[in-house]
Amino acid sequence: MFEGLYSWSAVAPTLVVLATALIVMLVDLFVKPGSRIVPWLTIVGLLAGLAVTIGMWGTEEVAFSGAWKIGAYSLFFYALFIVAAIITILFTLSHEQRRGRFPGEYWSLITFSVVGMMVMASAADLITLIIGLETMSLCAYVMVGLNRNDPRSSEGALKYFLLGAFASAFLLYGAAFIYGSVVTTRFSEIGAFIAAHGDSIPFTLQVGGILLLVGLGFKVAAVPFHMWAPDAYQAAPTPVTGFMATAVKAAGFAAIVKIFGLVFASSAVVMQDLIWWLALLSMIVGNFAAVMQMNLKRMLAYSSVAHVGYLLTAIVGSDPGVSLQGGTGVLFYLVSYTLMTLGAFGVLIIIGGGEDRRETLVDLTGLASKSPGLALAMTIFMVSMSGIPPTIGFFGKFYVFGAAVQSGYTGLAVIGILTSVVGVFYYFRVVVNMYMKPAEKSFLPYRRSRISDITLGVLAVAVIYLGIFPQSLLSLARNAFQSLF
Amino acid sequence: MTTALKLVLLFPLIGVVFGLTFGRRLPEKVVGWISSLCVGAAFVSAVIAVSGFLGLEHGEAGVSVVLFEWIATGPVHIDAALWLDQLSSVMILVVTGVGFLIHVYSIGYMHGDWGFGRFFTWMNLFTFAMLLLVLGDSLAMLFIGWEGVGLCSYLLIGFWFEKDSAADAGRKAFVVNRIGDAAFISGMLALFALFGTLNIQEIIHLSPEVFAVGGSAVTIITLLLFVGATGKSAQIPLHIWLPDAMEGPTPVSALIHAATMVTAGVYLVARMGSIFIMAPTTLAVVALVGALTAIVAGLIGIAQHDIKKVLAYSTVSQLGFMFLALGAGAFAVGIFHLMTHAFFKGLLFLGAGSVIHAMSDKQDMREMGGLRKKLPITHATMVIAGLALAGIPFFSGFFSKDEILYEAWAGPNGHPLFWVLGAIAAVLTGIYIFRLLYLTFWSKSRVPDDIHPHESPKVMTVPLMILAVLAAVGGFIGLPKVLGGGAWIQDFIGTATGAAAHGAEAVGELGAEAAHGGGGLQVILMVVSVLLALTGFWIARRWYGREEPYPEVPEQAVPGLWKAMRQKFYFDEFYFLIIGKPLLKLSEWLYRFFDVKIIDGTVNGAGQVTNTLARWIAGLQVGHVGIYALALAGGAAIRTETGKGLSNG
Amino acid sequence: MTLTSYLILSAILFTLGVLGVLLRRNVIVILMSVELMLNAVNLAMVAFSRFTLGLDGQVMSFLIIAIAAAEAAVGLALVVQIARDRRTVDVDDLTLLRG
Amino acid sequence: MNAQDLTLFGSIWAHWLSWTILIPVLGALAIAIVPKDRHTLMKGIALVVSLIVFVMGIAIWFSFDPDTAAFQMTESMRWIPGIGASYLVGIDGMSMILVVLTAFLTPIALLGTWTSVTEKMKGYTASILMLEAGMIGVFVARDLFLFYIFWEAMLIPMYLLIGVWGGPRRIYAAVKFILYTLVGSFLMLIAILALYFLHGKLTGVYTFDLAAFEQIAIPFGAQTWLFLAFTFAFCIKVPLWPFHTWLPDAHVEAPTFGSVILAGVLLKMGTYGLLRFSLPLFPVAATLAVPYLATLSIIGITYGGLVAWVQKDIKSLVAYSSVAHLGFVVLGIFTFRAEGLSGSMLQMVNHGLSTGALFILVGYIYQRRHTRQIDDFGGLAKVMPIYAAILLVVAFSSAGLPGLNGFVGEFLILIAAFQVSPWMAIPAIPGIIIAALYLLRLLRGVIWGPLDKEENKVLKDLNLREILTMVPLLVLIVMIGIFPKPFLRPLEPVAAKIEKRMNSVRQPVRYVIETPSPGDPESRDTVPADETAAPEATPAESDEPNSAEMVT
Repeated sequence: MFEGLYSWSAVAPTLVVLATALIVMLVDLFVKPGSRIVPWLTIVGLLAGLAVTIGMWGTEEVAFSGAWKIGAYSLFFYALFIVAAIITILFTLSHEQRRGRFPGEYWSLITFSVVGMMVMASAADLITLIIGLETMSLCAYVMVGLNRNDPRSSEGALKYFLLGAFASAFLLYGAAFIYGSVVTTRFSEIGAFIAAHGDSIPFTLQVGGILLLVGLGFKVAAVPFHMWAPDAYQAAPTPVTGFMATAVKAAGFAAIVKIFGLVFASSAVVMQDLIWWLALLSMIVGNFAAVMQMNLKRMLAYSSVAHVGYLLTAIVGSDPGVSLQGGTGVLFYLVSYTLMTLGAFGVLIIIGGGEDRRETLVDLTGLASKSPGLALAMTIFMVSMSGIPPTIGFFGKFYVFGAAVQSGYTGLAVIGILTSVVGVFYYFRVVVNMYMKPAEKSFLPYRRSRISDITLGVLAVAVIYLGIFPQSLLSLARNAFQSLF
Repeated sequence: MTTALKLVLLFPLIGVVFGLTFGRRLPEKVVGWISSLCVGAAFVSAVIAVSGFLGLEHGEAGVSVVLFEWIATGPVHIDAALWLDQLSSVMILVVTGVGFLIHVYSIGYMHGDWGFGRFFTWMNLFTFAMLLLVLGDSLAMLFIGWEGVGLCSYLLIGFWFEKDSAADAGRKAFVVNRIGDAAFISGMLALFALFGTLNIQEIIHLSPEVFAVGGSAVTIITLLLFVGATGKSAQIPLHIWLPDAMEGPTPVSALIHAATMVTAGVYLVARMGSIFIMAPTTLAVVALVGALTAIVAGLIGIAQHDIKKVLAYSTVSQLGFMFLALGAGAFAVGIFHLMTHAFFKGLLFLGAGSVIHAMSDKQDMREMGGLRKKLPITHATMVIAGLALAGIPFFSGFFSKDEILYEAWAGPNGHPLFWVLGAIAAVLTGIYIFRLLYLTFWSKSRVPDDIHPHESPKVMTVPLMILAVLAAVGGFIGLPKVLGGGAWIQDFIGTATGAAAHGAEAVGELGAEAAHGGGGLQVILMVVSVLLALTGFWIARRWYGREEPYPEVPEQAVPGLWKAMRQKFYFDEFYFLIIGKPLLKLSEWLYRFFDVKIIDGTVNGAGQVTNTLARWIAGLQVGHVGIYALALAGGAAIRTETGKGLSNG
Repeated sequence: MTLTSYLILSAILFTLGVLGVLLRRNVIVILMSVELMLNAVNLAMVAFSRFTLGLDGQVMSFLIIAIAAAEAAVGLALVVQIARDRRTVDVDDLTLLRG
Repeated sequence: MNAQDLTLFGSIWAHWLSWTILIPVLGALAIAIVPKDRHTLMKGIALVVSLIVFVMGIAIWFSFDPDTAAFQMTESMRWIPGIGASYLVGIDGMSMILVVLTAFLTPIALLGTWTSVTEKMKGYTASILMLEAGMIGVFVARDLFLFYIFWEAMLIPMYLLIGVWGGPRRIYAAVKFILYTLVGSFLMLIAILALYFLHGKLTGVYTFDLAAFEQIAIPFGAQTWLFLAFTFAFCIKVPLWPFHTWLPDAHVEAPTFGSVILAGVLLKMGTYGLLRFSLPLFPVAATLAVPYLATLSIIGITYGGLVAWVQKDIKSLVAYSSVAHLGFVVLGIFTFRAEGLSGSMLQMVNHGLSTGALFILVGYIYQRRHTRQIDDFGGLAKVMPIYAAILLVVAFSSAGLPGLNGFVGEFLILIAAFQVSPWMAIPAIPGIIIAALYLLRLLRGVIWGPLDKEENKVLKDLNLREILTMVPLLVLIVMIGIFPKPFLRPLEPVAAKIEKRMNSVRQPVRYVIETPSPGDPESRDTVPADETAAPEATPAESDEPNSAEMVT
């Protein structure tokens, strides 16, 4: 039980990122506000973390007496978090119109939240999970409220915070119940207990699981725990929104897959039933509510709710003992979702001019003629989000719905696919506004930056390329998911 | 001979290609003559082909020339092939012969028209299609020609397309024809389903094995084919297009709407005679429809003032006669009348064209009169044609019409009632044609002062004269046996129409009857029919032989009936009321209500529902953190509850 | 005292906290209600730990205390910011973002 | 030419189909890097690329062996082994003729609309080429996954063509187009997945290879649902009544090029899908669906015609006429008889040619007059005789005049339908009359009648480019009408194969409607109506191609 206690390599990537966060925080004290050194330093640190992550690919390590376990699964998520953070930073960096709009804490907050996520992804114990979750969440609360001049920003942050704390309480209460029922907080032991007892697990454990689902469902914004999401997404500075929509969500799913795709998988019935409902409601509410949104960030918030629905669809009833499809699908979909969402937010950041001045549909009119490249990139991301080939979004959706069909939840898949038609409507409305409507507002100039252009280009190409040749990513995702066993 | 047969088709086609390429560039004369000569060459080829065919040992029924395989897929094999037998021989000779004359005539008639080249191109195309129709060895080939002539008819009726009436008339002709065609196609499909082929000879050959005489299959199929024929041959109830078709140039009326195309229906029934004869019910229907059409069209014809309209209704009426013959089972006689009709009716139209030409495009007979002296050649030829039409002895029409009336009574499928109907129509024929002659030529001149009628140029009158000769003597090839003739044409065609083959017993019986006692009947009927024609003449003379501006005798005598006749018995109005208007209303309704409101409304409604739902769902997002927390807690509670319930159950 | 008693007490506290969050309008009070919920969790943790002879529960409760503190810090900071901007700490007034 | 060249060519030849897909994509990329204002250059690239593809299509046509139903020019590559999807392409007669049609129509349509679009040329030309690639891809894919990718990917350029370069209500039309289509194809995606897992469960092999799916016996229940999902998607695309309402909007609003390709190729994807997937994969369900689909297609024939008749806008007239025409195609498909199937396939080509030509012709006058209302024209034959002549031929081809292409297909379809049951053919026949009604109304309104509008009196007849665009279409229209054999020949083995496939699953109990075959003395004079009600059990083996039966 103690064999992994001293395994430093198991925590190496996390430590690198943690160190980055601390260093950035310290350095920020000594440079003048708005200095470019800080963000670049952050990027370097994160890249180092990424390098370590990649270097460790293929290894499996246990630390902290088995409360911490890394393998392909964790490393996969590490890479995802770090890449999302780097892209977010790049976008922020190149479009920070007024220097110092993003205070020095911003960079370290992002990095700290990445640390939290990494902890979540490596958690093999409820305690570890909760530590990671709270680290990540607290950073996120603050980041949402960074727009100190905008009353909406702090309102959104407060809502996010209050509900987050509320949900955390549920999650913790659930953890307490689980602990009380099984007398351990180790995932592996809880899983073994559940597997041994089958459907007749104690009621307290059921309740614990459900409360845990509530807490994690809140983090990923599954209906009906999604209410904070549109407000917080709209309130937050656009780069933060992008980060929250991708990395935070991915971290939530890192935990959900572990707990509900694995630990609670064989307790099947009840949990699956609940997740079924979560998936259904998320797809319906997310897609339908998005139709009404004229604010793009809000629209993308609801769309992210819908995507959570698709992701949950893959988890429903997917028994990893039978098929890896569900888990693999989630991992793949998270990557695809991250790429296209970051891309979309990237476009918003660029046209927002760093000040979030333009974030409604109308602001997009005439973009195609003013800036064809940007419009094309946005089109690619929207097509991908709609799940139309040849984009990664299509393959992701194909795969997660495939998982649902495979586990016999064809009905859910059908409903999901029908709601995604609604999705097509609002995603394509973006295209309509960019290409088919005359510019309604005089288009304010925005700063182009080579960095963001390249980043956007890379994202767009990746979305297409991985849509046509998804095999490599698919193998990675499969290996990652497999490493959980 | 096969080469000659191919050439028959090729020459008009050359004419078409020539017309398409040079029609607008070369001078009128060249275009007109080359086009005409193409048809003339086709005529020569036809003569060669037919004489070649006649020279054959009569072991085989006809000559088949396969051009190429048209459709071959699955069980469907249709060759593009020609079939020359007695029936098609007669037809190609008539089509190319009369066609040639009318082409030549047109050179004069169409002189100066801006669409001169177009006219000849289409006339050539028509000739080609008509030849294909009569030469096709399968119903599919026949149908290609059938629709082809329909197309040309459409184009030529609407030749002066800038006139709304012409453009409308063309469209009407095509659509009404299509109604018949639809039935024709249905019949063809049924035949294919039963026989696995559309080759006419094969069908005829197999029909005794497939059909039972009087069976419902053969009846239905023949009825369908007959409906097709009524469309093309303008029989009630589909006759309404032909009078309107007079909007076309007069040579078109002569060639297409008198001599050739409209007789395609007659040809079709005769061609499929062996099948029709197995369906007595159908034949009765054919005869009745024919007789009825003959009478109705005759009545309408009497009351028309437009010279071409009179002739048009006369054509409808005469086609009715032909169908009467067919219905009586005397297919050969029907074809015989077809041939003589081609001569005299073509001539009448050309004559009318000459008159119209002379009258500076006036067609109203009330403004004519006394043209006998102004247009001597036209007058003479038209009188000959008129006499032939009325059935005055020893003109061509006399022989054929007399035969028809006789067969209507005594034919294989004849009945005295048919004769009575035919007799009535014969009287009407006399009335309208002599009325026409009186009003146009014989009465006092009512020509407006600003018009100075003059005889047409040679290029027009020569064809008139040639046709006049044919109209006068053409009937002698069918001189009945009782008059000492050989009834050569009847026998000749009879072998092809199948009356001889299948109705062998019937024909034999008939022959016997004709030999004994039957001959007496024929003579009696013949005399009666002459009397009928003369009665018609007498009536026309009573009414129109006066020296009055425009005598209105019948108008005053039977005003109600006259008005109905004048208004063509309101067929058009009736159809518009019961078919046209409802259909239009229905279509409008389908579009404006059903398509836009119901179907598209459902589609857009789905969008609306989505929107409403979306508004509703987005409305849940009230912005109040307490409500959010409630949703969260409520969700958790429900979940826990369900969890409990599920774990218990 | 049995485990059940502790758990019932904990449930009551938790419910009170939930009701507080749902019914109170003052952000500060809501925050305190959340703290109450967390303490209910703590109680349950400790009780479980005591009755099942594991130590993890107590570790966890320390952790939760830390979390509560961190949350209070962040939360109060946000409340201060709101109060400064909007001159209100009533959640009924915080509905700029909706729809 | 040395040996190396030969090898190079050989290797290109080995991937010939892939190149036909790839070259347009490369062309689109090339256009992307052309400077923004070089419009002629962009159009030139698009034209040259589409002509290259056309030449490649010609090469396909001539190297194709028309006597076999097997797939030819096949290519097979590993693609996504993780899900068993591979890059499988190949063509049989049906694919071949549609690929060639696509390759043929694209340059024609491009040339025909050479001057009709003047703005945003880069996107326009690139969309055209991407569209072409997508369409060819749909027709050559033999792997369901690959097929689906092309099937949907091609929607985007079409959507943009309608939405960006379309008429006043283009946005509505474009959105309607894409949503309508996606409802169907998303459901098809689920069906593809279900089929995939079903096959996996039955055989242990997870693959999207079409041929593999044909090998398994799909349980009846699953077959029904899968058939419905696939067919629903295809019927929307066709579009079969009552799923057609996207079509008039899309046609009316699309730029001429879009309309031409939409009518010429896109609609064929629906019927192609029915033939390629719905029938062979789910024969039992398809057999049971015959009465329903036949009814819908017959309604479509009549309804489409009647509604076309009262249209005021020429484009929407032609659009509704497409509903009617494709009703015939679907009717032919659901006869399951060789002649009906090959008739349907030929009719797809015919419709592509005639309707494509009609749209180009509408485009010609639209560009001159900027209106498409029939009432705004009249008497054009006077000022535009060449135009009038071409319109005449094309309209009559569309009306199914014998001697032109439309008739051959329609006739074969009707023959087949009648043999299945008179009730399947006879109700469709009024459609022929109605076709005359609306097309003659078009002619009457546009080229005939008095030339009474001042604006029309100065119209110029077609220029050389416009004539040259129409010539190939006219040649084919006449050629298929007179000598359809070369076009039917490659279709025949495919039709025979599908017929065999459908016959193999006929249920043993059927209602014999008509029995007599030539030479059978006992079956004299059987009337369709007489024996409709007489059920007769016949073993499946004794299926004669000539006997007409319908499973009810």
